[in-house]
Amino acid sequence: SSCADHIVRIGTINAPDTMNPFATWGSFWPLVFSYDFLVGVDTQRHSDRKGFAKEWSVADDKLTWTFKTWPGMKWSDGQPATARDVAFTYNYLRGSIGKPDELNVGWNNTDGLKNIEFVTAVDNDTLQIKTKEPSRWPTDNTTMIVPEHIWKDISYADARSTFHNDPPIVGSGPMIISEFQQGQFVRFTPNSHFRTGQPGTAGMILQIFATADPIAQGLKSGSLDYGVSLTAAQWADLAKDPNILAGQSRVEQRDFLAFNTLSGKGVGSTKALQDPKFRDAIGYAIDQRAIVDRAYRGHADPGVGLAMPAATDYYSDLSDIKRHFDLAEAARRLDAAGYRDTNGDGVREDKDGKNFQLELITGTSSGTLEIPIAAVQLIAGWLGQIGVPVSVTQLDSGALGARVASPEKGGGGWDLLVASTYLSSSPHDILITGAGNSLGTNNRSYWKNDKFDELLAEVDATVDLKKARDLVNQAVGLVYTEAPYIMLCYPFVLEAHRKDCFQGWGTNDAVSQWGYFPFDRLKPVPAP
Amino acid sequence: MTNSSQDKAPLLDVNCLSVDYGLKGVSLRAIDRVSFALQAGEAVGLVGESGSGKTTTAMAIAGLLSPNARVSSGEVRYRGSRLPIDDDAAMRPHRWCETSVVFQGAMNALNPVHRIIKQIAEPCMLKLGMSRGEATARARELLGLVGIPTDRGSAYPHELSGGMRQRVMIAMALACRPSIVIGDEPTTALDVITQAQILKLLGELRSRLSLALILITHDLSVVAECCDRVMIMYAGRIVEDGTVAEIFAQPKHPYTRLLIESIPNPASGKKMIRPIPGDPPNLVNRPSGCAFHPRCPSAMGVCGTEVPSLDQFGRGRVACHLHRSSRGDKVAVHA
Amino acid sequence: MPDTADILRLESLQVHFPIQRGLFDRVLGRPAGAVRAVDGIDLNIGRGEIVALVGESGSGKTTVGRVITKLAQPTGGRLLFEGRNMTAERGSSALRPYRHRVQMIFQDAYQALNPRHTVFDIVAEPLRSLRLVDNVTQLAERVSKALAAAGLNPAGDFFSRFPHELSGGQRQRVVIAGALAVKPELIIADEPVSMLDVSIRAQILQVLVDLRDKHNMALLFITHDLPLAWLIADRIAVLYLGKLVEIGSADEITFNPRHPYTVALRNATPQIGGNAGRAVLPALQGEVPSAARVPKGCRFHPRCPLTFDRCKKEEPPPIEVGPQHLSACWLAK
Amino acid sequence: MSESIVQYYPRSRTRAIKAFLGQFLGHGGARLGLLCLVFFVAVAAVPTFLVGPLQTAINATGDFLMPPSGEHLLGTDEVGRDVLNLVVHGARISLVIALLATVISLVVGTTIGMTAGYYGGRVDVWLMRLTDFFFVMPSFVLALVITPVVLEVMGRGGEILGFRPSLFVIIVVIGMTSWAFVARIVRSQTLSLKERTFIDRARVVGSSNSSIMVRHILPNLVPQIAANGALVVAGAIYVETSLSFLGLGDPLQPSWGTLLSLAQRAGAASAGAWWYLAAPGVCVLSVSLSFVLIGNALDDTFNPRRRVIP
Amino acid sequence: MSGGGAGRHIGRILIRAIVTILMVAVLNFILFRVIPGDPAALLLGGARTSVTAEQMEAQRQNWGLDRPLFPDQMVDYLTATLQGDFGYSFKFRGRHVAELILERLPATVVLVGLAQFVAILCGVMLGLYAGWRRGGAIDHIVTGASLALYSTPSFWLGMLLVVTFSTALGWLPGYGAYSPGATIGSLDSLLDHLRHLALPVTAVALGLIGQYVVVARAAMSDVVTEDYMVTARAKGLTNGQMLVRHAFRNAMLPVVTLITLNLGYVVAGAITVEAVFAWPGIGGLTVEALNARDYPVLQGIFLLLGASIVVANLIADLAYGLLDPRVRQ
Ligand SMILES: Nc1ncnc2c1ncn2[C@@H]1O[C@H](COP(=O)(O)OP(=O)(O)OP(=O)(O)O)[C@@H](O)[C@H]1O
Ligand SMILES: Nc1ncnc2c1ncn2[C@@H]1O[C@H](COP(=O)(O)OP(=O)(O)OP(=O)(O)O)[C@@H](O)[C@H]1O
Ligand SMILES: [Mg+2]
Ligand SMILES: [Mg+2]
Repeated sequence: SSCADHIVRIGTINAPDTMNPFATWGSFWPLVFSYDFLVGVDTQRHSDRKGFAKEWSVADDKLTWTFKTWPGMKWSDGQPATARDVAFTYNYLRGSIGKPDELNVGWNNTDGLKNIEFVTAVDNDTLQIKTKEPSRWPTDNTTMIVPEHIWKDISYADARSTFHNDPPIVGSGPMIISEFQQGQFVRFTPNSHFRTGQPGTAGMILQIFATADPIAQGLKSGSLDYGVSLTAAQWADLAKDPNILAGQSRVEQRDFLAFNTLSGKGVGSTKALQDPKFRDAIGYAIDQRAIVDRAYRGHADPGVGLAMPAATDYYSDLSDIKRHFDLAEAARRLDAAGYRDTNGDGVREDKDGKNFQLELITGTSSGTLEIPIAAVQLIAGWLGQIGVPVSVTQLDSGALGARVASPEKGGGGWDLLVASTYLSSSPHDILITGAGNSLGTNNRSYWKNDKFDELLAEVDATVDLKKARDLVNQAVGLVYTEAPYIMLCYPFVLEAHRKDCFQGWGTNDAVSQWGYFPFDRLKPVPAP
Repeated sequence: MTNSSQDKAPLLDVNCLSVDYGLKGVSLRAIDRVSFALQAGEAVGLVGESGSGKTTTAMAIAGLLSPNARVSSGEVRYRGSRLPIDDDAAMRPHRWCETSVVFQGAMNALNPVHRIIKQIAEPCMLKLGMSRGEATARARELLGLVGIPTDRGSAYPHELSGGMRQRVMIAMALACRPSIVIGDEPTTALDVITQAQILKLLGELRSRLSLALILITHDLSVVAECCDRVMIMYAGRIVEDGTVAEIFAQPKHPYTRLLIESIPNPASGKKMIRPIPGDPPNLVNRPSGCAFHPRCPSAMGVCGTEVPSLDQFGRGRVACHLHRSSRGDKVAVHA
Repeated sequence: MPDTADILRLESLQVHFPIQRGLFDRVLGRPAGAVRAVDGIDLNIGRGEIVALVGESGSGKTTVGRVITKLAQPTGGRLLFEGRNMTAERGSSALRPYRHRVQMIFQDAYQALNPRHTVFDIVAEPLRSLRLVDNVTQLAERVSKALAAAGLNPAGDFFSRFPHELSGGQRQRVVIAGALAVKPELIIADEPVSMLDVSIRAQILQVLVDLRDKHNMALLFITHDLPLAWLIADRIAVLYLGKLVEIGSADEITFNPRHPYTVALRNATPQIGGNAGRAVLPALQGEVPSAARVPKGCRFHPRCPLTFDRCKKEEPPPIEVGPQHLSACWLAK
Repeated sequence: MSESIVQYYPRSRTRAIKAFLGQFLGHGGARLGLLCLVFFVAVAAVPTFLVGPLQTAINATGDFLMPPSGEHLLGTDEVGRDVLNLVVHGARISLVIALLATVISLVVGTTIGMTAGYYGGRVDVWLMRLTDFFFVMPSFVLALVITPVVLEVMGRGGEILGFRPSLFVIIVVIGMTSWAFVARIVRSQTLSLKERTFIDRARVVGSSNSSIMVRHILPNLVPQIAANGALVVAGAIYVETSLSFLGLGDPLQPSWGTLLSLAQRAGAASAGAWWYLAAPGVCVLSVSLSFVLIGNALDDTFNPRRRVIP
Repeated sequence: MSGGGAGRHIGRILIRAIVTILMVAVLNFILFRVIPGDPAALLLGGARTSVTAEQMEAQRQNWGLDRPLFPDQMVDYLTATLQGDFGYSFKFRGRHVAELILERLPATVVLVGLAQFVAILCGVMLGLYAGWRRGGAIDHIVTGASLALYSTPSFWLGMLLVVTFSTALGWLPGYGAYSPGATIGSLDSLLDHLRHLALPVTAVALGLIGQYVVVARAAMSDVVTEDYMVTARAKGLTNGQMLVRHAFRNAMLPVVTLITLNLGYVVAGAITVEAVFAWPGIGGLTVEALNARDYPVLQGIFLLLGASIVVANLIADLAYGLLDPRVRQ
């Protein structure tokens, strides 16, 4: 067991597909244990966490960034890890822009690199990035820095598909992927060249499961040390175990209800979905508090705007324009907007005189943290009560993906969507959910608003935090009033770890969802 | 006690045997107080229409009654000692060594997945304790006896024609040198020529091995070929019993007479169709009195009320009120 | 013979069933074989005549009957009905007029009745499918007439019975009634009594003879029982391995058989009155050869007690040996 | 005369049916199965009367995942809904799915099997290859692939017979993927029936192919179809449950299968909420078992070889 | 019987098998082409990225998706399949389908194979005995229990097993094939593997036992009514001799067919049971591939299923021919 061999055992339900970060979105865990970001999210949030860069600064022109990497840092194979590797990684991506094999299919992708003037390594320890427009991208991006000596000969075509990056891989993180059994487990060995010294544990196993049951089970029986993506029921059960510490933390996930705002073009069932007044009225029929309490058993923050509480810099409770739950109000607003029940059958008609019958689609596994079906039941219930009947179709993720694709790609045949996004807390990622150039991808409601797109462009070009916060606030407010989305909640990650074999888990917000912390600093509990 | 004119002790003595079949509450009397004796080496035909109880009689003698059958009266004695016909385990040593049976549908009566030689040899090994080699040799010999080339021994039943299968059955029945062979309609499914061959074979074997043969059939002319004595059954009872010559020359029971008349006989030269009127009796609800009286052309008043007993008449026996008056030496049948 | 014009004529009728060849046979180029079930038969049946077709099992009797009733397609020869060539007629509607006039009584009465139909349905089926009646009253009338004609009285008692509620003889009579209902001019009776108890046989035969007498119906009576054929038929045709070996009047065939096979058949029949005249020839040996491997020359020669050289090489043609008495044996003359 | 026909029919049919029922009901398994089935059908008929309206997250009456108690006889689920309420309401959907799917599969299977068997030759060869394919593909796996596709292609909401159309998709898919078994049995039965003399007789008396199939062959297939139909029902329940279990059910109209899948998703197994797993599972088991028992009894009743000869 | 008879029998069976596999392949092809969704888009990572039209087109050409479905793509697919090339996975970028499947196959084969073994051993014996003693107390118990097992969804049984033996009692591991981090190959890991096998094997086997009992019992109770059993009784054989020498082999005929047919499903596995026990087998792969619309992998799995079941059918037919001389003709 773990106490004997000092190997940390982790359970997860996300199955990695390939160890190549340029080819996949799906392998964040385990790759994140082996590769560093230049700066990334965690580093900016926690002073004790660092990435590839030791320190950084931005010049007064707000365009030129200088990063200092750790002196004497080495890759896991003993080769020096320098600023040149960072420059290589970014330029490798940049070089693919516009090519047929542009590297835009994986975690490491070309997003945001168009705005880069250059990336150069001034010397082994110094990196300079210059952007065309001011942008926080250089610190916010989460590109995994890969060693030049491994990747320099990989063609773009291979990098985006067939290059497996077979273990043992060469990385700079604390734990190096040494074995990958697809669908079963990933084995890690400690990186003896890790910049703060070899981790105190003897390695890690990432055990892959299809559901959270085995994880909860494993935690209880002691065959796992850490587990995440637990259900509320399991969490409550585990919390009672004296050997286990169950915790929850805010993450960037947003669970939302989206309206198909392209419905006028013949893809949704009614034009009413296009009408902000209709959507606004629906907003009054959704009780976020109840959703959090009943469907999430309290393990979430109630939904408000696009910005999630985890994005502490940008979150706002929008108290000035916030809708409150009131079915009567919703009904009144629907009446006022012209969606009445004229024939008295208890179902409202749209402006074409057709009875409402909205189709709500949702996934069976919707994102990292599953959306409980109870949330959908609640929504369908409330809408039904105000005379807008809803039928629910639950789709597997493949089918869901095809259905919510942009209409050009054959998607769009739905009215309401309950789904979630999990992007970073950068202003760009917060707002991309409403971006006119992301229809069918990040923008699930197909909503397009020129004012919003302008604001987004401006945020992208803003480095100053306060100004950015202002712009984000405006944009979030705009989305809130236009209501292409109704935010349901921001669910917490439910996690638990055993206390008996390892120490150093930290306290609140124990396990990072954005990096390898605290797995770099765990130590075996000394034998009594 | 029935006594044939011979004074030898009979090989088999069936005494007042009745068998009932239990059928969901109702009980059906399939044979009713059947009594007869069989001498060693004698060939007896058991004739009667379908359902008259021929098979039941035979199975009772062989101790092979089906589980829902019950022997409600009478006994069967073999060489003077009582046979435990309703005790399956106790009957086992008797079976095949003393009494063997040739069943009608040889296709179904042979195990489809074993070679015929093995099936013939099986009782030799199990009952006579022969070694495999001895048993196989014996089986070869038996195949030769019934006129099947010994090299066909490795054939499976389905590879043989109906006649050959029937011969295999006969060979099998002879395996343990029994003293009684019961042929339950061994030729009914066969065409005339094959039928003739089988009957001839049975007749030959009987005289060569001095077997007692009980031949069951519903066709009187079959019996005429190869039996010494005939018993006619009707509705579970023996209605007439006599030598072949006597019965054909002078049938006493009206049923026997009608049966003989219904056989087309070119030798007689007269093209006459003589049906037996009416339908076969219903055994659950059997007619009162003589079971044949509703169909009998010479039925009298007494026939509908009184069951005629099977009495000695001349050299044979008959159960008919017509022959009651003229009978001279009546011997009680019932115990 | 009653009528001069024949109602049915078979001219060198032939039915060969192909033997299925397997993959390996085909790969190895083995020739396709055939079961020569019927191998060239000439036979005519006059109006109101009863012809018996006699032969042992597998000789092709049923196949002949099936060809006449259009259940099997001949591979050669012709089938003429009142001089009209019916060989190629097919399809249930095209055959309807023919079906109206030719009917069949099947060998196994247990099998020939659908266990889920009532007697009424069974007898009414031909009337309905041949569209011979206009309304229910007419239908019921004809059904009860047919049942009565087949000796099932009172007909109404049987209407709603299922086959399993009938005795074997009654079942066979229902089959007959079904055939009679359409008032056919020719009936093929395929071993109509061989499955029946002796005591019921005669009843059925009586019904058949009565039909001929009353309605001048022709009958092809298929059996393997020579005395039975003698009893009922005007003429007897003896079939061996798909070929007619002897044909003649019932008395001729029975009392003056000229083909060794016919003699063997007669000998094989158990007889009550002793075995007069049975010792003429020794009994047959061996089994019927398979119709897939018909012997060369006279097809009976491997089993024939009188066989000589010629028999092995040449197949004897039918030779006239008496008035209307043909025998296909080199020794017949 | 025609009156007498009319008179005779019912008497004799009734007699036949009575005899059949007598024998069938003499079977202990059949009685148990029927009883159980009647119980579930009754429950499915009036669920609201028995346990009130279907509970959803909105009108849930209990706390989260409470073990059985006086108030909630079968405990509650992870949203606080009464499991008894869910199970009772699930009965109707589960039964409807099972029965309709079975009807579809019986109709398709019988048609294809009978056509193949009756016409033989090329028709037979191709139909049987098709059947082989569906036979070879585990129907559950096929349904697994087809269901999401059809659900995706399928249009909007609305109701058919009070059920969501997506439910019917599942029904059709289950039906269409489970007929091969029936087709095989029907074909082999047809092949032997075809050789029966009464079919020849029907031809000789001038019946057409279609009328022979409908009037002669089909009625004789009924026992086989009925006996095996029961197995198909059990199979359909199983497939539906498995599909739901893998998340392809309809979460708003919980069938027993969907309930099991919800239980699994909520982590009932690892949280020790046995009641949440046991209740729908026992229902699935009981209904399947009663159909299997009935099928078994039908088989015994119809199979003449196992019948005591009267 | 002649060699030609047996040859014809085998030949017919072989042709059937080949035709069926071909049909599986063709229907496979059609099935996965009519499914909505552009494979090119899937190849490019689904709806998650913004891909240009040119990239899409290039991708199509690259994978030959721009050519007509019929006959070009179909012929390509069939020829590739016949050459044993099942293509590359969409989801597991660039990995050979065959490789993926082979990786998962052992786990499933071990699980279902072991379960089959146990089930055959217990189920057939119990079933034959129940049929032999039809109507007796043991028959009633065995039949009742096996009908119940037969109607129990095996995954549900699995869940109950987990709740009981893993969650509540903690005796056996409820999930996975090995403890996390086990080094495969050592004796310890073998024991560990066996402990992990216990519950899933039980779940699969219990369902199968029901099936075997039902079939074996029916077969045996048919056999005991056969005429040749009367013959055997008439021969004076003891009950034991009748059972062993006459009833057993005849009763095994349908059972052997079922066994061989079920062996085909060793590969198909028990998708739902695998899901319950997080078993890393073909079942899990199927579900993953389905969620990711990984058509090449699904096609591969289907073909494997089809082929294995066809092969099992083939063996069943041949075995039947060996056991039952009547079929050889
Ligand atoms: N196992 C049984 N259970 C119930 N009734 C039976 C059983 N066997 C025979 N019978 C009935 O007993 C009666 C006599 O049957 P048995 O078989 O002895 O007649 P049979 O003369 O041999 O007739 P067949 O010529 O048809 O063989 C018949 O009415 C039959 O239905
Ligand atoms: N459909 C068929 N396919 C192949 N061979 C057939 C077919 N029908 C009959 N035969 C063969 O043709 C020969 C003649 O058969 P047929 O049934 O006509 O004989 P039969 O004289 O009526 O015999 P039985 O007295 O047994 O009824 C037999 O060898 C039989 O096996
Ligand atoms: Mg009998
Ligand atoms: Mg015939």
